Amino acid sequence: MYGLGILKGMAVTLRHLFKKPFTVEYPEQQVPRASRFRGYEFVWYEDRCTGCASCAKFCPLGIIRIETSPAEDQGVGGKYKLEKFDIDTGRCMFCALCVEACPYDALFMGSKFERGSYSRAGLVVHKEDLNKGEKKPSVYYRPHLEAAGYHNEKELSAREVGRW
Amino acid sequence: MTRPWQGAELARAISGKLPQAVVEAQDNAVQVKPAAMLDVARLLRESPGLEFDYLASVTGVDYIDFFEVVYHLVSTRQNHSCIIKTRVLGRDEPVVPSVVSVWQGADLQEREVYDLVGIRFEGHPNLKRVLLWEGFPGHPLRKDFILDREKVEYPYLRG
Amino acid sequence: MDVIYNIFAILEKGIVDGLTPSLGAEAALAVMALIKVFLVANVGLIMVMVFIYMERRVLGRFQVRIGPNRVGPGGILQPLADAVKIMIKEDIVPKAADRLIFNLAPVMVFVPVMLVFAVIPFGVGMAGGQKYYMSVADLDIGILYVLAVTSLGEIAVLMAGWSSNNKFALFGAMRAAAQLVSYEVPLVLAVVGVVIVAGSLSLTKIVEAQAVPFIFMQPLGFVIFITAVSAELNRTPFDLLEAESELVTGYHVEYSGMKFGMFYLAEYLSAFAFSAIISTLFLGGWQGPILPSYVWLLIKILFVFFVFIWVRATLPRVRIDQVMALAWKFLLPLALINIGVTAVEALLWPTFPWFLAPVNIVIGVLAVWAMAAAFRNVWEPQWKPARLATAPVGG
Amino acid sequence: MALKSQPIIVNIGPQHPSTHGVFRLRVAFDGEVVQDVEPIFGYLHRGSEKLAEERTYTQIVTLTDRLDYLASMTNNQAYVLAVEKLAGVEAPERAKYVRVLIAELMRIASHLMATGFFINDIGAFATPLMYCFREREKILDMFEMCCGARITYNYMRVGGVSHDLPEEFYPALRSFLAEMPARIDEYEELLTENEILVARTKNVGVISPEKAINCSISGPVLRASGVKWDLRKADPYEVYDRMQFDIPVGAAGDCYDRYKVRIEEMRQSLRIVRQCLDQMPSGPVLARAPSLVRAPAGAEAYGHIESPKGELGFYLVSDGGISPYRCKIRSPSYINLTALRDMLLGWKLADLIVIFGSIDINMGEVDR
Repeated sequence: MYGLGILKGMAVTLRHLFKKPFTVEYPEQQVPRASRFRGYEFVWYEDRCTGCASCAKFCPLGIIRIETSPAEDQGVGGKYKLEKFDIDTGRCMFCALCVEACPYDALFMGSKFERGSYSRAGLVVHKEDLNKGEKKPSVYYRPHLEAAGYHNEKELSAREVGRW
Repeated sequence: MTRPWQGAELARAISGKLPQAVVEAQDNAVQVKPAAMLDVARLLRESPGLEFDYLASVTGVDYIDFFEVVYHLVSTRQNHSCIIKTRVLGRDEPVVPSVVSVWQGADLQEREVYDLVGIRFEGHPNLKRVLLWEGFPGHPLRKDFILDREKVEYPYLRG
Repeated sequence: MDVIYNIFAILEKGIVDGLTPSLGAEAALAVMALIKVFLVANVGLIMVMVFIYMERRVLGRFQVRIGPNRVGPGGILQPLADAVKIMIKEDIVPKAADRLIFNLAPVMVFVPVMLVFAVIPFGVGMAGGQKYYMSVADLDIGILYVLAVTSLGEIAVLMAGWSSNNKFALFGAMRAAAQLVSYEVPLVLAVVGVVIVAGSLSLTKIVEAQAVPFIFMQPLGFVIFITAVSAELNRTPFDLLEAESELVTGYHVEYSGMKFGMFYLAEYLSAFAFSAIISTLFLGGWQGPILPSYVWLLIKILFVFFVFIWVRATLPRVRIDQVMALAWKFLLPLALINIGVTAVEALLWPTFPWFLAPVNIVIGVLAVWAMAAAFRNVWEPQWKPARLATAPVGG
Repeated sequence: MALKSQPIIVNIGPQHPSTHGVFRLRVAFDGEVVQDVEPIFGYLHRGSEKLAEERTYTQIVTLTDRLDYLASMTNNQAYVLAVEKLAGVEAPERAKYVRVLIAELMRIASHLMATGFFINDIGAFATPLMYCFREREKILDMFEMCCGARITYNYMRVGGVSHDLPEEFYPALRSFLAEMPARIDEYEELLTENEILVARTKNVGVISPEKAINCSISGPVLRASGVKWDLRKADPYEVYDRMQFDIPVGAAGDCYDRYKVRIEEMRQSLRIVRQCLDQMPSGPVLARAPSLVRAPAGAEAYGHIESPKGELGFYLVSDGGISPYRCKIRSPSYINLTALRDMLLGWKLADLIVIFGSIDINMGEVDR
């Protein structure tokens, strides 16, 4: 009979009326995030960073600003003294090429996404903010963390986070 | 698997009908004279054995000394493909005949090439800028293009 | 118990009797009428909030999401929050609008809907051995009045669309002119069947005539009426006047703030009014066992509105020519069949005994089936584009 | 005396609920009948081709994410294949399987969105759209497990993919594969036989196969016209030659066929995903290639794939440097609009929205 298709469709919607909604009520609940989740808060370890600026070179947008000065200890395994390490997250597209570029496991993607700001300037993450920030790195492009089964539940120190 | 035509092979096929058209046969492409482009297009589309009925892509490339327009052609019936190129020398007013009358699919693609590279397609029914607005200075995909922010007039920002 | 069942009747009798000595009988009735008007108007507006809340929540559940749940417990204060938001919004009048008509339209759309509530019987009660109907005015020509008054709303829609000086609004208004006027015809003809069976135009008499609810006595009439009503209310699948995805919001696209609020209010108010009328005409009105009469009517109204929401959650919109075809080529013949059948029955069995209900259901199903099969060719045509380009897009 | 009438000129878009982004149509209406149409593009033009000339081959992957943002993975794949052709890099076997698997999941996600929004354009109040979103969400969750992002993945690399699939991916994929066929049946039950949908879409916006080929239309729109042309079969890339699947084709080339083709393609994609999962070898997922890819000077390559919207091609020219000399994007959404005018003329306003929705364009890809 012509018109049955409509009734079939109405039966489908009626079935859905009694299903549990799949909504996640955001501020109270959060969607579980994968361990590789590329979050907003970059995790950076000053102790591990040598100031080589690989991340800045690999960034497609050029939003990482690094200023260094020669440190006292300039021997083998030495490093630059970091004056500035700014990431303009307002323009960041979270491609994580900087994380892939970092040879010293100093820069990680974060595991959260709630760093709003009322101004563009507020979105620029400075060295101090990075030092103060929560050190719960994402395992993105860090297979050794992934192999250890880390799922951004606890803070990691500069020692624990690297391959060596 | 789509069979790509070798340049020499295709050049022979074209020269058989249009002896003056081919400039050079490259390994996988044939370079033809811009003036003969429309005839070559008709030939490629209509002659049996070639039947390139599908124009996959039209690209304009700025090689500084010359502009090159690249046509990627596919035959959906024979499942083979070929690449036709045509070069125009001179930077002021590069003109290539439009192939819209042969493949309608060239319509928007030629407009895009005109817009971004600045090659004019003779005989195009509606050759206007597509992605940029009328009055935009220059053609951005030319190698000598420098965006002078002062000069650009943004029509949509006016009151 | 008796008090709860007859509370409104007892109150009415009490007030009228109490005022009569001091004011005189006529003045007491007038005061009573004013009190009723006040009550009905406010009940209507509160019900609008209930409807808005219900629509959003139920629609949410149909779409496996939750719906508004932030304001108040379970989101129950959401309509209030919406109302506050709408009232404090800036009221924008387009520069090129026809200001007088533009400002008049929201009022015009609101008034006719409000007038409908005058005749809807919300219940019945006994007080002092006397029967009181819970309606502002129990008109003898109640249903005729309803049909006359509601058709005024179309003028307001046309005014809004025309005066906005917006092309989308104009499209919406022109569609309204075509659609709403067309659907008046099957709407009225469907009511004729009910009137024949009930033998009266008065809504209270129609309710009292429903020993068997008229949805069984007049199944065909019910189908026609509810289809025509959803077109009159411009609810999906006939929401061409607003047509979110085509006309943005159609005739009220230029309205903002409280003027938009008036349209929104009127839309749900008329949904309430028509749900009440459908309940009254076809579902037995206030009649029902155990529960008080006014509760029964409320339950029926909410059920009818639930059906509207359900349809909205399922069906896509039809095109304007299909809407018109549905009215003139499907509903109108069906309505005529219905009147014919009912008239013959009225001649043969003037009392309309119960056994006519199954007969009418069978006739209804057969008629719909036959008409639908014939209508398929109209609805699903080998339609060709009307005409090809003649003029280029102007400068 | 004949009455003189003027067409009404209406701007549909750039801000309009049904233009799928910032697209503008200048339409001349006679009553409700479309007399003439002029599409206007460019509101989302970001100059991707120009930007690509100043970025390294790896960095351009992030630009391709932003072309068709509903099918970023297939964009990555098309670009990466073109660069591999240009630079002569061969991806490892496992990487090819991973790419195909991911690309087919992406196709399902994109077709879900296309179907949902198409029905929304017809006027169903978001219900099918919500159901489609629910399933797309599962796919996005899986992508998040692979590469940490939900929309802009930046997952594929020249010579493979950036990461292997994680352990948690497989159970999620298996449960998705188990549940999805029933979901597709549910959409069909809700929509396919719905008389209103059929009446609105059958015989609407017909485009003949000859016209479709001549207009360089590709993807589901071409196949709905009855042309059995799918690059996965016609010119198999990666491991599609080892996969068993059918190409659904329509008969009439109307909006209804486009909808049906998309629904059927989702089923076929599920088949391919299952086969990928069974056949997938172990091994590395990234070829040993320098992180700064270089191609020989003067090399040029045209890599194309069957993206959810149609033939997505990248034409790259190298001058021997670390970034391409010219990067042309042959975007299916853009070229599918060639026949828009022919499809729309003579139809009503409501049909215009339906036809436009059935082409399934994405403004990120149209304007690049």
